[in-house]
Amino acid sequence: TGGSGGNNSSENGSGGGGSGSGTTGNGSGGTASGNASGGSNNQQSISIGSDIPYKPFEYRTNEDELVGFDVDIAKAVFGEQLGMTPQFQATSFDSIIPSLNNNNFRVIMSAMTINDDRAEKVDFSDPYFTAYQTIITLQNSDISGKADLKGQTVGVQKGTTGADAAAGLKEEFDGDLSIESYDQIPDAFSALMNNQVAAVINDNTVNAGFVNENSDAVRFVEGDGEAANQGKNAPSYLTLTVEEYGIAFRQNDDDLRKRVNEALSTIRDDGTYDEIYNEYFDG
Amino acid sequence: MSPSSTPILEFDGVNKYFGDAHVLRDVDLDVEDREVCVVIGPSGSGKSTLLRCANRLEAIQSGEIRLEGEAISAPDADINRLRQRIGMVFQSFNLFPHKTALENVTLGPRKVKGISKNDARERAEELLASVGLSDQTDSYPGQLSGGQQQRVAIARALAMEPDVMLFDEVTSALDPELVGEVLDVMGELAEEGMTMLVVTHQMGFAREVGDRVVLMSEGRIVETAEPERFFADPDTDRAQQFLSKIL
Amino acid sequence: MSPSSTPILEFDGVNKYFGDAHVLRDVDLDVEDREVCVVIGPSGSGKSTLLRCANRLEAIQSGEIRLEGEAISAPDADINRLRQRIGMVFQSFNLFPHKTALENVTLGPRKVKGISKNDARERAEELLASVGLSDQTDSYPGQLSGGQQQRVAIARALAMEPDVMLFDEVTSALDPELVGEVLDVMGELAEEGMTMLVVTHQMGFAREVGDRVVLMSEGRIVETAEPERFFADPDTDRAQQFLSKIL
Amino acid sequence: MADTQTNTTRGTPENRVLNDTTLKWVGMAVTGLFTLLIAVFIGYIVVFQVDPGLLIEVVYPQFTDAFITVLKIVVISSVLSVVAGVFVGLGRVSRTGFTRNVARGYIEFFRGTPLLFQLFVIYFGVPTLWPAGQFPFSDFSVPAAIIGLTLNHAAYIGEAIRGGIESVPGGQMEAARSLGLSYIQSMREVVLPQAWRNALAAIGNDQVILVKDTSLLTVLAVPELISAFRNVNSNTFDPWTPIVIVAVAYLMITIPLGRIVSYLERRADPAGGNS
Amino acid sequence: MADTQTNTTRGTPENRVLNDTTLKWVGMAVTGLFTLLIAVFIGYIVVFQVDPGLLIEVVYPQFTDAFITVLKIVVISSVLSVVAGVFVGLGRVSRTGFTRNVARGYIEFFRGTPLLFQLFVIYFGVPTLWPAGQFPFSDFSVPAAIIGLTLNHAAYIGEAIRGGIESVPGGQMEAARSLGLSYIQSMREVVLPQAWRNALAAIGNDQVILVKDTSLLTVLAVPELISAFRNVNSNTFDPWTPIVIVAVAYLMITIPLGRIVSYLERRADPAGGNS
Ligand SMILES: Nc1ncnc2c1ncn2[C@@H]1O[C@H](COP(=O)(O)OP(=O)(O)OP(=O)(O)O)[C@@H](O)[C@H]1O
Ligand SMILES: Nc1ncnc2c1ncn2[C@@H]1O[C@H](COP(=O)(O)OP(=O)(O)OP(=O)(O)O)[C@@H](O)[C@H]1O
Ligand SMILES: NC(=O)CC[C@H](N)C(=O)O
Ligand SMILES: [Mg+2]
Ligand SMILES: [Mg+2]
Repeated sequence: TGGSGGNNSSENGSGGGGSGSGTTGNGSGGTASGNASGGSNNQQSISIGSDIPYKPFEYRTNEDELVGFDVDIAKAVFGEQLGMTPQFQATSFDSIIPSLNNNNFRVIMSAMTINDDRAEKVDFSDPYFTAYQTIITLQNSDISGKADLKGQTVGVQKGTTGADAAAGLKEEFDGDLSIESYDQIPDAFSALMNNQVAAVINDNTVNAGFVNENSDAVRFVEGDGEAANQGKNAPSYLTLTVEEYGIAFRQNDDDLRKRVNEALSTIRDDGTYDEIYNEYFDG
Repeated sequence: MSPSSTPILEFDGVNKYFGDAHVLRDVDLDVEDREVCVVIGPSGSGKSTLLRCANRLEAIQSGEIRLEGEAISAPDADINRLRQRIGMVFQSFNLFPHKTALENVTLGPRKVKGISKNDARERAEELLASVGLSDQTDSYPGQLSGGQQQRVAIARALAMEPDVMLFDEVTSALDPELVGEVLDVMGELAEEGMTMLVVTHQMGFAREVGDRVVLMSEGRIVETAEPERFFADPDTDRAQQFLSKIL
Repeated sequence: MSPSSTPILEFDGVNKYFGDAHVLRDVDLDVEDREVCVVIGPSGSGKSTLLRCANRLEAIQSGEIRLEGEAISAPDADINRLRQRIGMVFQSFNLFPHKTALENVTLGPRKVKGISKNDARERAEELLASVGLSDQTDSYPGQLSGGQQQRVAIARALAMEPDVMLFDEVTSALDPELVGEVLDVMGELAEEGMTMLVVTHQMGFAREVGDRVVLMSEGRIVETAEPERFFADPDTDRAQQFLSKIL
Repeated sequence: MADTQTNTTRGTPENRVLNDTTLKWVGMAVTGLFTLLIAVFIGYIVVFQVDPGLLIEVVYPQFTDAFITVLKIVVISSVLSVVAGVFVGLGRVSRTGFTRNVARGYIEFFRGTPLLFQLFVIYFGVPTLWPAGQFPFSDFSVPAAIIGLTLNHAAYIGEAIRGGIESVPGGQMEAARSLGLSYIQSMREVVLPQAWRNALAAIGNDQVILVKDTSLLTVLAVPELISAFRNVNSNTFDPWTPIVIVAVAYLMITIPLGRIVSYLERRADPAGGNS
Repeated sequence: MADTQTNTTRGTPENRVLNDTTLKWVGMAVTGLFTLLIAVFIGYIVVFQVDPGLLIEVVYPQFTDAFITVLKIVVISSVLSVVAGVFVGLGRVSRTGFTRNVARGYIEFFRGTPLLFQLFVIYFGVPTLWPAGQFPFSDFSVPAAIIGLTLNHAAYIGEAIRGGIESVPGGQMEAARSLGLSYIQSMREVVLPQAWRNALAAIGNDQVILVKDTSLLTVLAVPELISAFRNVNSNTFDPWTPIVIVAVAYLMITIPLGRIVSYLERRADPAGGNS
C-alpha cells in the first residue's frame, strides 16, 4: 500500500504550481495534474506539525517516504487547492499544541480530535474525519467488554483522546485501572504484544490497521457503544467515544482557516477526498 | 657467625629474560643456613631481579631455584606456602597504608597461617617492640617516618617466621639520618642467626655484618668472597673497578 | 666589586603575613647597584618570601619596597613594567615545557617588549651561548638536564635586561654534580656587574661571590656582614648557632 | 597561537586593546550582564509564568510520587550497578586475557551506545523474543529501567574500579603475595580497599549521572519526573510551572551528591594514607 | 571486611572454599558462560531476527540520513561547546570571586539537571515566552538541540578545562608573570597551552557522551538514529533489524573516538613535556 500511496501523492504534490497565483485556492485537481516539478520554486511552503508515525494517517515507509491519509489530504488541500507546498514536521503528540503556539509550524494535521479543551488553545477547521475510541486486546485475553478492563493495565499514547478515555474509565472504575502512557502509539502496541498492558485504547482506524496486520495475535473488543447510542452506523467493535478530526490553527489565523475550510469542502465535492479515503480505508 | 654447610636457598643455572633482555645469566648461588649473603653491583646488574626470582615475583626461563631442596621455580610449586618461608623487604617499604602497623604485621599470620587474632596480636607486639616500635603499634604508615616504616616492614616479614629473609636496598629510600636505625635492626637479626640475602649499597654493612659478598655485573655473578678479602684485595678487575667507583 | 652607594632595591620596614603567620617582620634591606647580596637562614625563616615580595608575587601588609625609588608595593604600581626590571630564577626552574629553550628565552622580549622575532632570536642565541647552551637552543625542557634547565631559566630572566636578579635556591633541586655549572654562570654574571639578591645554601658561593651576607631568622634580618667577617666571626649568637649547624 | 601579534615590532605592547585591566572589566561586564539576564529571566519566570495554584495542585501527589519513583529506582540501580561494576572492574584487570577482553567488550558496548538505545532494546526488543503476549513479566517497565541502568552504569563503575586498582602501586600486591597471601586474599585485603577509596570519586560522579539518567525512563512510560512534566504540560499548556518543579527536584538530589563527590575528590589525594 | 573468617583458629587456611585456583576456574567458567550466552544471543538475533531485506531497505536512505543528521549536529555542537566551555573554564578559575561563582552556578545547573530536561526547557519552554505564533524561529528543533547540547556540554568541558588549568603548576604562571607578561598573556602563552593538553582526554570523553546524547533528540522529533529505529519498528514491529543498525552506527563513532581518548589519556602523563 505504501508504494502506491507514495506515487499517487508525489504526482499530485507539486501540481498546485499552475494555480499558484490564486492564493484563494480555487485551483482544481484538473489544472494541477500536468507539471511535475517546475512549479515548486515560487510556491509558499506551509509547515504542518504531526505526530509521526500514526499509521495510516501519517507514517514513513521503510524507504523513508512520508505517506498517509493526512499527508494526502494536506497535498490536496494545501497543495492543489491553496497552492502551497505542505511540509510535514514531526513532533510528539503530547506537546503538539504548545509547539503550534510556539511557532514551530503553522497548522496541525495529526488525526487530531476536535474537543473543547483543545479549542481553548487552538481553532479547528471543519471536521474532515470521524473516529471512535476503541479497545484492542490480545486474541487469547478474557476481555470481552468494557467492564472486563477493571483492575487491568491499559496502554495509551501520551496526551491523546485515548488517554482521556482511559482516564474516564478509570474514574468509572473508582480508580481501579492502571494507565501506561507511551510516547508514540507503536510503543503502546508493542507493550500489548509484549504482555505489558492488557489492552490499548486508541482511535479505531489506527487500531484496525494494527489488528489487520496482526490478526493472529490481537483483536478488537466487540460490542455496542457510544456510536450505537448516537445512532450512527456503528461498527461491530465497541466504541467508547465518537470524535471528529480537524486541522488545528493558531487562534489568530482565521484567514487561513477559512480558506482551508473552503478547500476541504471543494475536495469533498470533487471526489478527491473519497479517492484518498478509499485508498487508505477501503483496501 | 660463619655459614654452616646446609644450603637453604639455591640458585642453579638460573636464566631470566625480560623480552629480549637477558637479565640473569647462568646464576649459581647457594645461601647457607644462618648465612648473611650480601649482593652488590652496579645499577641494572640484576640484583633486584635475583631477589624477585627467589620469591617468584618473577618467573625464570631456565635453571632452578630451590628452598631447602624444594623447587620454587617449578610450575606446580605451592607458591603461597613457599613464600611464607621467604620474607621479603622492599626498597619502598610497601606497607599497607590502610592498616595500622599492628595490622600490617598481623595480616599474614592471620590470613595465611590462620592464627587467631589475639595470638597474632601478641606476637606482633613482641616483634614491633623488637624493632623499637612498641609505641607505634596503632599508627598508620602515613604517620610514621621512613625508618619506622621500614622497621614495620621488617617486622611484618618476620611475623611469618621465614627461613630466609630477602632485603632489596632497604635503606635507599631513607634520609641519611634514618639509615642507621634500619641497619641496626638488620644487624641484630643477623646476630640472632637469621639467614639473609641482602642487596645493599651500604658497604659498611656489607663489611661488618656480611659473611659473604657477591658482586653482580650484567646479570652474572662475577666475584664471591668474604668481605675482608673482597674490600681489601678483590680478585677480578670488575670488582676493583666497581670498588674504585663507590668507595 | 664592593657595593656602590645607590640602592637599587630597597626594603623599608616590610611586614608580611600569611593569615596569622607573621612571616616578614620589619625587614629593612638596601641592595646597592652591582652588589651581590646573599641571603641565608634556616628553613622557614622567610627568605623565599622576601624575594617573592620583591617581585610582588606576594603582597606585603606594611612597609614599602622600592626599585630605584619607585614603590613596587604601591597598589597602583605598573607591576608588569616593574617586573621586567627584576629577573627571577626559581628553585624548580619553571621553564615552559611546551616551548623550546629558545622560545622560553624569546617569549618575554617578544610579548612584553615587543621586540621582533628575529631580534629576539639573535639576542636569545647570544644569551644561551653565554650560559653554555648554544647546542640546545631547540631542545625542549624535558630533554635537558636539571643544570641545563636552570641555565636556560637564567638566560630567560636575563633576556629582559633586568636591573636586579633574584635567585631563590636555584641549585637545591639539582644533582650534586650539576650544581657547579649553575654557580659558575652566576659567578660570571656577578663579575659582569649584575646586581643580585641570592638565597642559597651554598656557603662556598656566599663566601666567594657575595659582597654581603644577610642572615634571616623567623622573618627578621638578624645579621648583615661581609662574607669574610660573617663566616669567620659572626656577631650574633643566632649566626654562630646557624653556622655551627651547617658548616 | 596568537601569531598575529608576534611579527610586528611597532607600537609598545601596552597599546594592545585587551590588557589585564580591560580584560578584567570586560570579564566583569560579561559576567554581570549574564547574571543580570539570568536573574531577570528567573524572576520573570517565577513571577509571571509560574502559576502557584497549579504548582500546589501538581506538587502533591503527582510530582511527589514521581520523585519517590525516581528515588526508588536510583537506590536499587545504584546498589546493583556498584556490585556488578566491581565484577566488571575485576574482570578488566584479570590475569586471564580472555576475561579481560570480555570485560572490555562489555564496557565498550555499554559505553559506546546510548542508554536510551539500551533501554529500547531491553524494553521493546527483548520481549519480542517471546511469542505475542507470552512474555512472562507483565509489569516490565520498571524492571527494564533497572536492568538498563544497572548494565549501563556497571560499565562506567567497572572503569572506575579498574582506575582505582591501577592506581594502587604494584608493590602493594607484591608485598601481600610475598607474605604468602593468595591472589584473591591480596586483592580483598590489600588492593581492593585502597582501590575502592581511589575509585569513590569517580563512582560518585557516575551516580550523579545515574540520577539524571532516570529522566530517560519517560520513554518506557515510567511515571518519573519528566513524564509528570509532560503530563502537566499537555493538560495545561503551561510548561514553566512543572519545569521549575522538575529542576528543583533534580537539583535537590544532584547538588548534595556533587558536594560529596568533591569532598571525595579532595580526600583522594594519593599522599594521605590514613583511613 | 570478611570478618567472619578472622576470629577462628581452626582449620588450615588452605581449606577455604575460594582459593586462587578455584577462583580462576570460577572466573573462567563465569566469563565463558557469559560469552557463550552473548554469542548465542547475538547469533540468534542475527540469524533469526534480523531481516536482511528490511535491513537493506532501511539502511539507505533512512538510516544513512539519520546518521548524517547526527554527525552534523555533533560537529556543530562539539565546536560550539568546546568554545563556550573554554570560557566557562576560564570563568571557573577567574581571580574575581563573582565570576567564579557565576561559572560555578552555571556548571551546577547544567550538570545537575538532565539534558533531556534542558532540551524540553529550550524547545517547549523558551518559545512560550513569546506571544502565540510570534516566536521567530519556525523550525526550532535542530537549533534547540544544538543549543541544548552546547549549553550542557560547555559545563562539562568547563570543568575539564578547569582541571587542566589547575594541573599546570603554579610556578608556570609565576614564572610568566615575573617576566612581565600580563595575566592574560601568561594565560594565553603559558598556562592554556599546557592546560589544554591536560584537559584533552577529559574533553574527548565528554565528546563521546555528546555523540550518544544525540539519541535524546528523538523527543524533539529530530530525525536521528533512534527516531529512525522507532519509525521502522512502528512499521514492521521488527525491532531487531533497526536495533542492529543503530548499535553499529553508534559504535562506528564511539569506538574510534574512545581509542583516541585512551591515547590522549596515556599521553597526558605529567612527566612528558615535549609537545
Ligand atoms: N619488569 C621489567 N621489565 C623489563 N625489564 C626489566 C624489568 N625489571 C628490570 N628490568 C631490567 O632488568 C635489568 C636488571 O634490573 P634490576 O632491577 O634487577 O637491576 P638492579 O641491579 O636491581 O639495579 P638497581 O641497583 O638500579 O636497583 C635492568 O636492565 C632492567 O632495566
Ligand atoms: N603561600 C603560603 N601560605 C601560607 N604560609 C606560607 C606560604 N608560603 C610560605 N609560608 C610560610 O612562611 C614562612 C616562610 O616561608 P619561606 O618559604 O619564605 O621560608 P624559606 O626561608 O624560603 O624556607 P626554605 O629554606 O625552606 O625555602 C614559613 O613558615 C612558611 O610555612
Ligand atoms: N495522532 C494522535 O495520536 C491522535 C489521537 C487522537 N485522535 C487525539 O486527537 O488525541
Ligand atoms: Mg634494584
Ligand atoms: Mg625558600
